This record gives sequence, C-alpha cells and structure tokens, in this order.
Amino acid sequence: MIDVTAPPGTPPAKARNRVLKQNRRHVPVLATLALLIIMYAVGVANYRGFSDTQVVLNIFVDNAFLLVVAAGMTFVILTGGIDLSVGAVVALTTTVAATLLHAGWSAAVVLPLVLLMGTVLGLGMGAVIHFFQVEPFIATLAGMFLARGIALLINRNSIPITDGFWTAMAEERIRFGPGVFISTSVVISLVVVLIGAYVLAYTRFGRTVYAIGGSADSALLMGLPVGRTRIAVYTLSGFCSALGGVLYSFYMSSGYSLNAQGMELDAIAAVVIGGVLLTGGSGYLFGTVLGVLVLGLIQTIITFQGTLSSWWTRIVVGVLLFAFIVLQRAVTRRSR
Amino acid sequence: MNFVRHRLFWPAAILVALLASNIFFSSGFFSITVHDGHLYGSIIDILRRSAPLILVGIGMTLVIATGGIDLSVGSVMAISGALACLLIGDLDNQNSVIGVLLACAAGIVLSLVLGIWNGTLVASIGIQPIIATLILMVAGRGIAQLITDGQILNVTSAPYKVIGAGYTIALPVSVLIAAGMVAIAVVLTRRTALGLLIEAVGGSPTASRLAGIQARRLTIMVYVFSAICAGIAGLIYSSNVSSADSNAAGNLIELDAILAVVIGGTRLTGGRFSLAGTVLGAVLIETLNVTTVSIGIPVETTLLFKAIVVIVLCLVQSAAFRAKVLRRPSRVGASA
Amino acid sequence: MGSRPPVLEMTGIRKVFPGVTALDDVDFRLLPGEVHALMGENGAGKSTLIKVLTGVYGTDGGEIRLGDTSVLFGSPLQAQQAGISTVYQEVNLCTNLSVAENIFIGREPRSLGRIRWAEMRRRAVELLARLDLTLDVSAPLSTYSLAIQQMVAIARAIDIDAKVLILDEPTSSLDASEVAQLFAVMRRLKDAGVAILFVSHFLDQVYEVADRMTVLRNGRLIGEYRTADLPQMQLVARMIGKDLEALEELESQPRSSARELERGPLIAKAVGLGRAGGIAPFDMEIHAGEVVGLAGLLGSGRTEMARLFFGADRADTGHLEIDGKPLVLRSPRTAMAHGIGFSSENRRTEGVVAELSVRENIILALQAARGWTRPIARRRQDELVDKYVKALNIRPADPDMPVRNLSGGNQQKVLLARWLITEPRLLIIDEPTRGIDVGAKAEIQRIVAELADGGTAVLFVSAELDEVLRLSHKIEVLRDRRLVEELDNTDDVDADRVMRTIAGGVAS
Amino acid sequence: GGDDGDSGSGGGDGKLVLGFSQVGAESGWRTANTKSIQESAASAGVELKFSDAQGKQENQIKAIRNFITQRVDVIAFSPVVESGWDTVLKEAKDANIPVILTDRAVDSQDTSLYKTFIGSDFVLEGKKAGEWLVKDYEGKTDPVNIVELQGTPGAAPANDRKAGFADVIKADPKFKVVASQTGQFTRTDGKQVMETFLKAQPKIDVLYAHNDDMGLGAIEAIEAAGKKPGTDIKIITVDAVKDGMTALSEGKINYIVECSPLLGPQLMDLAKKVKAGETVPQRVLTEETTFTPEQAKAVLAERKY
Ligand SMILES: Nc1ncnc2c1ncn2[C@@H]1O[C@H](COP(=O)(O)OP(=O)(O)OP(=O)(O)O)[C@@H](O)[C@H]1O
Ligand SMILES: Nc1ncnc2c1ncn2[C@@H]1O[C@H](COP(=O)(O)OP(=O)(O)OP(=O)(O)O)[C@@H](O)[C@H]1O
Ligand SMILES: [Mg+2]
Ligand SMILES: [Mg+2]
Repeated sequence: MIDVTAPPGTPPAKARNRVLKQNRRHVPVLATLALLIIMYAVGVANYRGFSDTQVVLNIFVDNAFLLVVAAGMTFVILTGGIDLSVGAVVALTTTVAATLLHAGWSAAVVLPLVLLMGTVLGLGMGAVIHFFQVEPFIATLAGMFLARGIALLINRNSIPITDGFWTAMAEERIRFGPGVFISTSVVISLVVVLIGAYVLAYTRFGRTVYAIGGSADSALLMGLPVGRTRIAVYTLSGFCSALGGVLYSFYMSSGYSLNAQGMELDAIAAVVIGGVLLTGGSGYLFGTVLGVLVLGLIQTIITFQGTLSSWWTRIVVGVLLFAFIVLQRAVTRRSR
Repeated sequence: MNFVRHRLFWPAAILVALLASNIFFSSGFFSITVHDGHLYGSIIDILRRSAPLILVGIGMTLVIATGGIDLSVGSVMAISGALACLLIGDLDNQNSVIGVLLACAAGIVLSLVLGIWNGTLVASIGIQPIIATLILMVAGRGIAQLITDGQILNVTSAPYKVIGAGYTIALPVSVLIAAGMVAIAVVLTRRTALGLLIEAVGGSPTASRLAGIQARRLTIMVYVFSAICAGIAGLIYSSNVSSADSNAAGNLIELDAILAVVIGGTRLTGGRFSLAGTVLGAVLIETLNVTTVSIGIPVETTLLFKAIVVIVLCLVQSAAFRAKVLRRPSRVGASA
Repeated sequence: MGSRPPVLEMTGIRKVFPGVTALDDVDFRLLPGEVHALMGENGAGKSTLIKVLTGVYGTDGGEIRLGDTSVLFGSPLQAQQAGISTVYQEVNLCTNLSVAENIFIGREPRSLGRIRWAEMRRRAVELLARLDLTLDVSAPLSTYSLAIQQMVAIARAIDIDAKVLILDEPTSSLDASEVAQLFAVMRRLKDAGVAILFVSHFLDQVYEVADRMTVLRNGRLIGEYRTADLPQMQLVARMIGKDLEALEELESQPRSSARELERGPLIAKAVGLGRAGGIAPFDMEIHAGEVVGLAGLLGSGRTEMARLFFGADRADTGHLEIDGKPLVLRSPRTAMAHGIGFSSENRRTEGVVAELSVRENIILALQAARGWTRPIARRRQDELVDKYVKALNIRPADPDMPVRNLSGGNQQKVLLARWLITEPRLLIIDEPTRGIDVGAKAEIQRIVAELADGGTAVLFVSAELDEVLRLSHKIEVLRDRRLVEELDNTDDVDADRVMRTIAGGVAS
Repeated sequence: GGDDGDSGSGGGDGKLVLGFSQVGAESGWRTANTKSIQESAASAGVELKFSDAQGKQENQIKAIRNFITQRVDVIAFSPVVESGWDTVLKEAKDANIPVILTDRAVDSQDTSLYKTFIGSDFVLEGKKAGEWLVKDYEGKTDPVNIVELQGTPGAAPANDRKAGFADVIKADPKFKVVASQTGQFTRTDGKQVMETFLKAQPKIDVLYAHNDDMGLGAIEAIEAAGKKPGTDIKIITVDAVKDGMTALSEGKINYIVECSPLLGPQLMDLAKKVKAGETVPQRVLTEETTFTPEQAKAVLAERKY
C-alpha cells in the first residue's frame, strides 16, 4: 500500500501530523479569541470599572441584534456571496412593526408578520441571484434601496412603540445578581447562533454551504443542490435581518426608517474579522461571534475613554481595528 | 442586431430611457446654450456631477479587477479636499495659482501615501481587502475632520474654484480632468501589458504567480491609483463649493462606485474589466440622481424609484433573465 | 451481448456553442454490464457529450433515453438521482472540504438529519482502501496532490450505487498500480451489471478494459465498434482521420538514449534541496541538452521535487545552484529570471487563466518576464501564437476564444505553449501529456526531444513510465518522497527495471 | 430662562460631573454646539464626560448606560431621534440620575423621565421663516413660486422646519412650493439640487433651505446660472452660522432664522440647578432671534462659529 499521509517517517509522525492539521484549521478563531482577551485585559488595566462583569454582558446586550444579523451574513459569505440589504431590512422591520403596533395590531400578529416579510425579501433576492445569475452585490443593493425606500415611504419620523409585549421584552432582564444581567434579546441571539453553528457543522445543508463556497461549479458537478442552497442562504439572511430588526426594536422600543444605517458593513466586518474568508468556503460561526465582540469591545473602550472628540473617536476605532487585524494576521500566518 | 449583444447595450439603453423621460417634465432638458462663454444645460450638469464618481469608479475598477475592493475612497476624498483647503486657507494670497497648485499637489501626494498604505495592508500583510480598506474608511474620515477641526473650511480662491466649477474651452474643467484620468487609465492598462497582468491576477492568483507575475507590486499599484483618483475627486468635490466638508465629502460614494463598476460589466470576483463600462455606469447613476430631482420625485419615494431602476437594470442586463422571461422560455446551460 | 436492450441511448444529439458545433447528430448506446470507451481527439466532443447527458448543458437537439423512458436532466443532481454517477474530466471536488466529505457530501450517513461524522470517516477509509489508498480522510483535500484528488473523485463515483458509471479521463495522471486498482474495481462493477462509460487517451488501457467503443471526430459520430474487431492502428486512423503511414512514423519515436547525448554545461544543481512534508533533501544535476525524467508512484514526491526547482514552494533545506552560483528561489519570478520554466500538472487551478483568451494565456509568462512596461507587439504575439496553435494543433484555432471554452487537452497544449515561447534554459514539465490525444502526444514528445537537442535542459515528470523511458537520458527514481536512485537511461534499463527500483526491489 | 446664577459652586459637594452624549459632528453647527458645551463646562468648573455617538442611536444608548455605571451626577444628551429612549431613561431614573435633553426632544409619554429639555423649536423656526415670507409679499397678488431644500429625509429638523413653514404659508394660496427635494444638509447637494431646479423650473421666486449650508450651495448654483441670489431669487435659511451670516450681510441671503448651537452656559446652569434639586421648567427655549441683512452686518464681527 502507498501511504501518502505520512511524510518520510514513522507512524507516530503521522499521528502528530494529523493532530497538527486538525488544530491548524482552528488557528484563526483561536488567535482571534486570544487577542480579544488581551484587548479586554488592556481595557481592564486602563479604565476604572472596566472589570465589572456587567461591562462584558453589556457588550452582548448592546449587540444582540448585530449578532443575529451577522449570523445570517455568515451563511451568505460562506457561499461566497454578500448581502448588503441587512441594515435596510432591519430598518424596515422596525418601521413596519412600530407602525402596525401603533395602529393597534396585536404583537402576536405583528411579530410573525415582520419576520415573514424579511424572509420573503431574502427569498426574492436569492431567487433573482440564482435564476437570473445577477451579482449578489447588485441584487442585494437593490434590495437595500427597496427596503429603505419602503420604510421611508411608510413614515419619515421615528415611531415610538408602546405595545405591552414589546416594552416587556425591552425591559425584561435576566439577572445573575445585583446589577449583573442580560436582556432576553441576548438569549435569543445566542440561541440563533447555536442553531446556526449546529446547522453549519452537522447538516447536509450546512456542508453544502461550505461546498458552494469552495467551488460552486464543482459543487454543481458533484450533484449538490446548489440553486436551492443559494436561495435558502439569502432567505435565511433575510429572516435573520428581520429577527435582528425585531431585537433592534426591542432595544430601541421604536421604529425608524433611518435605523441601522451601515449595519451591513458592521455585519460583514464582524464576519470577516471572525476569520471567514470573503471568497467563501472557510470559517466558523463562532468566529463571527468573536468578530461582533471585537467591534463591541472597541466601542466600549471608546465610551470608557470618554472625552474623545468625534474625529478622535473615528481614528481610535480605526487604530484599534488595525492593531487587532494585523496581530491576528501575524499569529495565523506564523502557524502556517 | 449585433450591437444588442454588446455587453453595454442594456445599460446604455436604460441611460437613454432615463434621459428621454426627462423631456416630458422639463422641455428644455436637452437644450445646451452658450452662457457667458461656456456650455450650459442639464446634460452638462450631469457630466459635471459625474466627474468625481467617474474618477473614483475607474480607480475602483482596477482594484476590483485584481479581486480586491476599496472602501476607503470616500474618506480619501475627504482628506485630500480638507488638506488642500487648509493649505489654501493659509496662503497669504489665496488667488496665487502656484500656491493652489502646490496645495492640490499636497492633497494628491497624501492620497498616494494612503494608497500605499491600503496596498501594503492587502498585498504585503495579506489582510482581506474589505477589512484592510475599512480601517482607512473609518479612521480616514476622522483624520479629515481633524484637519478641518470638524468645521467646514471655506476658501475664497478663484484658481481653486476653477477645478470643480470652472470652464475652459467652454467645457467644465472637472469633466476634462475626469476624461484625462480615464485616458491615462486606458493607456496605462491597454497600451501597456498592465491590463493583461491585472486581469490574470484577478482571474487566477495561483496561476499568475506560477506564470511569474508579481501580484504584490501590481496590487499596491492599483490601490495607489485608486487613492489618487479619489484624491483628485476630492479636490473637485471641495472646489465645486469652495469649501471642505469632511463629513459630506465622498460619503457613501464607495457604494455608487462599486455599483458603477458592476453595471459596467466588471465582475466583483476580479479578472476582465471594462473602463468604458464603468464610465457609462457612473454617468447612468448621476443621470438617475438628476432625473429624480428634475421630474420631481417626492423625497419619500426617491429611494424606491432608485431601487426600481436598479432592479430593472440588473434584470435586463442578465442574459439568463432575457432568455427565460423576455424570450420564449428555454433552459440556459448551468454555468459550468 | 448486442441482444440486450441498452440502458442508455442517445440519438441525434446536437450541441452548439457560440462559434463551435461541439456535437453534430451523435448517436450513442450503452449496454448493461459493458465497459464502453468513448474515443476521439482533443476537442472531439467527448466531454461535451457527457455533460449533455448528465444535464450540465442543455441539448440543441436529439433525444436521450434511459431504459425505456425519454429523459432530459436539468442538473447533474437529477442525473445522479436517475442512477448516473459521473467523474468529470477535470477534478471537480471542493478542495476546502475534507477528503471524507468530498466522497460523501450529498449522501452523508445521517440520523435524524444529523451527519454522523465518525461513521463517515470510517466508511471513507474503507472505501479508499478498496482503491489501495490510505489518506488522512479528515484533512482538507487541498493538501493532496492532483493524482490523489483524482482517486478521491473516483472513490466518490464508485460508491454511489448507479446503473451507469461515467469516467471522463480518470487515469490521466494515475500510474500503473492505480490504474490496475481502478480496472479491478471497474470489472467488479461491470460484473454487477453496471454499464461503464470510459474516456481515455491511453489506447492500451482502452484495449485492456473496454468491450466496445464509440469514435467521435470533430463532434461527429465516426462509428461504434467491438474492441476486438478494431486494431489500434485503425482506431487511431478513425480518430484523427489520417492515413496509417502518417501514424507509423508518429509512433516510431527514437528513444533519447539511442541518440548519443553531448552533455552540455551544468545548468542547475540541487544541493540537499528539500521540503518538510513534501520531499526529503536530495542532490541532483541537470545539464544543458539533457532530459531528466522523474519516475515514482503517485504521491512519491515528483511534483514536489519539480516545484522546488522553480521556487513554486519554498525549500526549507538546502539550496539550488544555477551555473554554479548558489541561488535562493524566493518566488517563481526569480527562477524565470534565470531561465527556468515550469508547467504545472494542475492546469485547471495552477495553469491556465480560464477567462483569458488563448492568445493572452500563451503570452502570459513571456509578458510577465518582460514586465508590464514592455508589452509584446501585437504582430509578434500573432506570430508566436499562430506558430504554436499550429504546432500543437490547438482547436478551435481561434486565438481570441476564452481558454475556458477549450477542451481539456487543448487547454493543456495552451499551457505548454506558454512555456515554450519563453525559450527557457531549463524547462520543468509536470505531466505535460495529461489528457492529450495520441497525435498531439507524439508531437509534444518530438518537441521535447528537439528542445534537448537544441541545448535546453528538461526536467520531465510523467505518470506514464514508457514516456519517461523514451524521452529521458537520466531517470531519477523516487519513493515515499525520497530520491532513491539515479539511473542512466541505457538500453539495458527498461520498464520493469525501473519498477523494481520504485518498489524498492533493488538496493539503492 | 436665561438668568445666569452660575459660578456659585452647584451643590458644594465637590465638582459636578456631567455626562454628555453628543449626536456626532455631522455639521459645523454641531461642532459649534460641542465646543460651546465643552468651553462653558470648563469655565463653570463642571467635570464633563463627553461621548460622541457617530450619529448612531445605539451608541448614544450605550453611552448613557455607561454614564449610569460610572455614576455621573447629571446626564445630558441630544437625542439622535425622538423615539426609543424610555428603557434607558428608566434605567437612569432608577439610578436616580437626573437627565437633561438638549437641542432635540424625545417623545416619551412619561415626562418624568427627564428633568428638562433645553433647545430650539424646529417647528417654530419653520414658522418664523414662513412668517417673514408672508410679510415680505404682503399686498402682492401674483403667485410666488417657492423651491425648498430639505434636510436629510427623516431627520427631525428637516421634518419640523418643513412642517412649520408649510403650516404658515398654506394660509395664502399665492404661495406655491413648486419643488421640494433633499439637499442632505450639505452644500454640494444643495448646489446640485438647485442646479436642477433652475433648469426644471421656469420661474423661481423664493428658495427656502433648511440650513445655511444648503443655502450657500444653492447660491453658487444661482450665480452660475447668471441670476442674482437675494434679488432675482429671495433666499431664506435656518441656523445663522458664520458663513451664512456673511452671505446674509452681502445680501445674497435675505433672511436667516437663528438656531443657536450655544447651549453651553444655559446647560451648565440647568445642570447645577437640577443637581441642587431646585425645580426647573420642563421646557427651556434657547434664546434665538432672526436676522435681516442689516442685523447681520451688526453682529457679524463677534460671530465665532
Ligand atoms: N463551454 C463551451 N463554450 C464553447 N465551446 C466549448 C465549450 N465547451 C467545449 N467547447 C468546445 O467543444 C468542443 C468539444 O469539447 P470537449 O471538451 O467535448 O472535447 P473532448 O473530446 O472532451 O476533448 P479532450 O479529450 O481534450 O477532453 C471543443 O472544440 C471545445 O472548444
Ligand atoms: N500542498 C501540500 N501539502 C501537504 N502535502 C502535500 C501537498 N502537496 C502534495 N502533498 C503530499 O506530498 C505527496 C507528494 O505529492 P506530489 O504531487 O509531489 O506526488 P507526485 O509524485 O507528483 O504524485 P502525483 O503528482 O502523481 O500525485 C502527495 O502524495 C501529497 O500527499
Ligand atoms: Mg474532455
Ligand atoms: Mg505529480
């Protein structure tokens, strides 16, 4: 027999080699995690009250919606696509929800309705992308204009949400102790992430997503349901955006057509920082979680710093991002 | 019949349709009069407005052709404009041509440096382009605001105003500058082998590496070119209103630029690119903007209108759509 | 056997691509339990026929009957579900996924929709064992060489239990032992009643396994024959439509060793060159006018060795000496600057740039060497391109056709042309005749011989041992990614002498 | 209220800590606003914790939460939008930290969530603009074609200044808004939109711009079209930043409704009062006026923003 796994050497060598290969695939994520911890440590060292557990929990509280949106985005990017419409869909969801609730509809109707709306929008974009072979970029950009356009048409002003269920969700806190709590949104977002991670790792659909990212043509020739999966991925992203929008409206207890501007970029950034390749086919949802935490942590550091003028805020965000990315790059590269 | 097959036929058709639609609302739309020594009319306006987008667009085209993307163009515009205005403001005689030229040179040189920065992050450190340029996109705006101290810098400099608002030989200077840069880009890419090498790198990085192409140097070059284009666009933008507004300058222009590139038939995955297509795309987008105003689309529905145009555009542009819907339904071969 | 009704029958198949009629009124029948060879030159239409059959392309006419129902598949998936399992010409797998996944994706063992990874790996190992392969099935496929990827593709196909198995040039870069393994499996399946469609440019392989064959030329059906009734020479004549004399002289290539070699100056010398996980440190010399062949089993390290000479991979031990001067190869660029050229075995991902035209692909390396500031004049381009389009008989002979649209073999020719026009002093060619038809293969062998006579040093890698024996003056034998012996290719050296060395029979 | 009882140490118990969350730095006006607050904090001996929200409500909410955890004495912020503050404001209330709104209102039902709101009334600004117009065209009968440059669609100032203006002029049918588009509050867009108006509209008598910058952009367009801004086309804008005032004094703008960014002194004053537990009015209007060219000439000199 020809053994091609083992480099010149003995069986033990082979075992080691295999272990190495295993870990190697997780290096980006591990590196990100490590750097994240370091960054947190730096924060603790520099700012009074940064070590407070609630500071960490707040990062989740403040970014639950982003986490959900980014989770959907992860699926899209893993197939090598991109979804620019997410921010607009979030805005549309909040506006529609707020308007309907304002008009006295019951939450039990509104909630499924807005989720459905987002899903359908995603489905539409996915269909256009697959059947008419339109570049995801334009298709979803059109979706972005459309969603914001509709939102703006519905109402230019921000609409308060006073519905009982919504306010309850907004103010409900799961407390672990005095002043240590998370919001229900956090729970929802984490559930979404767990389900997403499971789907990616353990279901045929999930693996097909990776396959398409690796090579859509090959996947097609291997007899995989490329079209169906593509459409499904954008539909999923649409749903996640809508759900993100709902969480957002919990968080803001209002709806506004200009909400979540540029959230698409935050989501994409989170996904990519988390080690997912924009060309698709490689990366983990857990990485995305880290990506979101990185952005959140940067924002927190900024707020703790206080006294930063608008421009210094931007510059510092850029610098922190830069430092993080370069370190991450250095670590992962060394392991290659 | 043959020109119908041409890649740019459909965008061109849409452009014509948009222009035509104006005639119903403003009769004098196509009339070009001579008005104190220069051409004056809506068409001229459209061209003038397109100039910055065309500039940014052609830079973006080359970046995208190598398989990259440049989100920082807007910030670079803001920075170069801000620096130029700052320097001109410090001149004891704001009307000295030399001083203005030097100030502009400074703006462009700074952009060049920023381009090197982007290029290095992407090519040498190997950061994914979208993140690498996101860093400058965020921090860059801060830097611009730092330069202008968050205020709008006014200059009262006749020579500077010429760049964005002036005319020579009856034509807007900005348009001439844009045309010049397009010419340079065309010559650079098509009269030398640059175009071929860029397309090779974008088409298949590994293959071109094994063919002895030095992707790194090329990549840095295109980011520098993109930044320079953005820098010049920034000068035009700020000169147009004789003031540097570091917030508004080039805000969200990266989206329009990418859209223009894609409309022009360059694929975001890199490889084959078309500068002519991008120019057409840019003009199309600005025509769209002018049209929304001149036919008096209410503000609330402007975005919807854009969405619809973009959707129509990307549908008719897709061969698959035409094959499936416009003609009698027949299966098109899956992309293999 | 003719009495049995065909499992698959294609009649009057037509396929037109812009500019090319790939298939023109082609009939094809596949009987149960037979191995049927589809023969034809590069660009004859074999792969297209297969792609039309399996729903990758739509037809422009004709009918496909599976059993006694008329079918038109919308996608490979549908074809697969209808019991047609296919290995397409180029390796079409997802190299970012693990070996095991590439074999099972779409058919993973599951319970309640949850993929059972452990079982999947176990079954993958078993399956590969049937092909006599031991791989780390959880490693990404990308870490394996092309030949191994090809074996994985085959493993995937044969595991799908199907009425019809289609293999488009599965053996193009396998060597004897793998081919033997594959044929064994094919016979087993055949006895189980599976109908197998087999494409290969290796005539003796065809004669070994095929019961019947169908010959295509320029997209037209030439005829359907029992293998027994059609001697090789006539088959070739039917394929390329040349008369027999022309062929005899093609076939009768003199062995290089026959031609006495005037060994030129030393060009390249490897000193302890090596790469962990790729190839153990080795020493080797190549002189001007010398053809050095690399022989070894699949995965023995030939490609890795070749790549080190070009700096395609960084060596982590030893160094290279060019004209006696030590040289660190940082990138292929440096190698090219010293007159080294390298055509990869993996034309699809490391060779041609699919969307660029034939012309652009051919001049790419030369242009890269000149730098972007000195473009090659259009007239000069045309000269160069036309010369090699003719010499290598690249079809369609349209320099502005995107390479993507060329048949596999023709793409290989384009890749070869790219390096020939750079006129290197040391040309490294890894599997240059992969998927190339008999006529062109002989042509390429002639070109290599000529280059050598012209004073070019050639490092020649091929899975086809005869080819190596015929062309090289010196044969480097590799085993388990280690250079084990260097043979001067004298008349007493022959295939089984080399095989014994490879197998480790001869003390080295 | 404008009586300045400052310089007296607010509560006596050391320095008063004020957490202020600014919208961003989206305009010169905003920057002036920030400056004013920072300077007056310094002069009033207030420790200012400043946080910039980059125009994002999320960031602003985060910042306020942060102030709460940091236990500042008073929280002040200019809401990005009017809705969606109840939750975080409740949190502040629970931590019994008084909240002051500046510049923009919030639409919470429960007004106990904040102590007071100091800032301009955008609707009123719109009204003032309208009233001047009505007065200016008093007695004339032939129709008046108005074009409007709106701010960013959806932004509160844009909505309210539009509404206020429309509200006043609708009384008289001779006033007709023939075109109304967004100029995004920026000069460039103001100029470009005006260029198109000038081509598309046969006759324009009046331009109403929601801020000076758009007006200044429009002036360039009007001049480029060979018309005289201020005479051929009457121009009304809002804000009264320095550049605007200059143009006004040159007669290129006919009327500016002031929207003063200089809330600093009043804010510090209020902060100290609420800290000291004194009662303050629910609504404090910033002293603002309106300017005609003559008035502009007078004050131009000491206009610093
Ligand atoms: N997608 C395509 N577009 C245009 N022409 C094509 C396309 N695919 C194949 N062709 C043309 O069809 C003809 C047949 O190609 P095909 O791949 O079937 O040849 P083949 O018999 O498989 O050759 P080889 O032995 O080299 O694989 C060739 O001339 C090729 O150029
Ligand atoms: N990039 C890589 N990373 C890790 N291992 C590799 C890599 N490339 C090749 N290998 C391993 O090194 C062995 C030698 O590969 P190589 O391609 O040189 O073999 P070969 O002799 O050329 O056989 P063939 O090319 O016919 O597969 C392969 O069996 C493969 O397992
Ligand atoms: Mg073929
Ligand atoms: Mg090999």
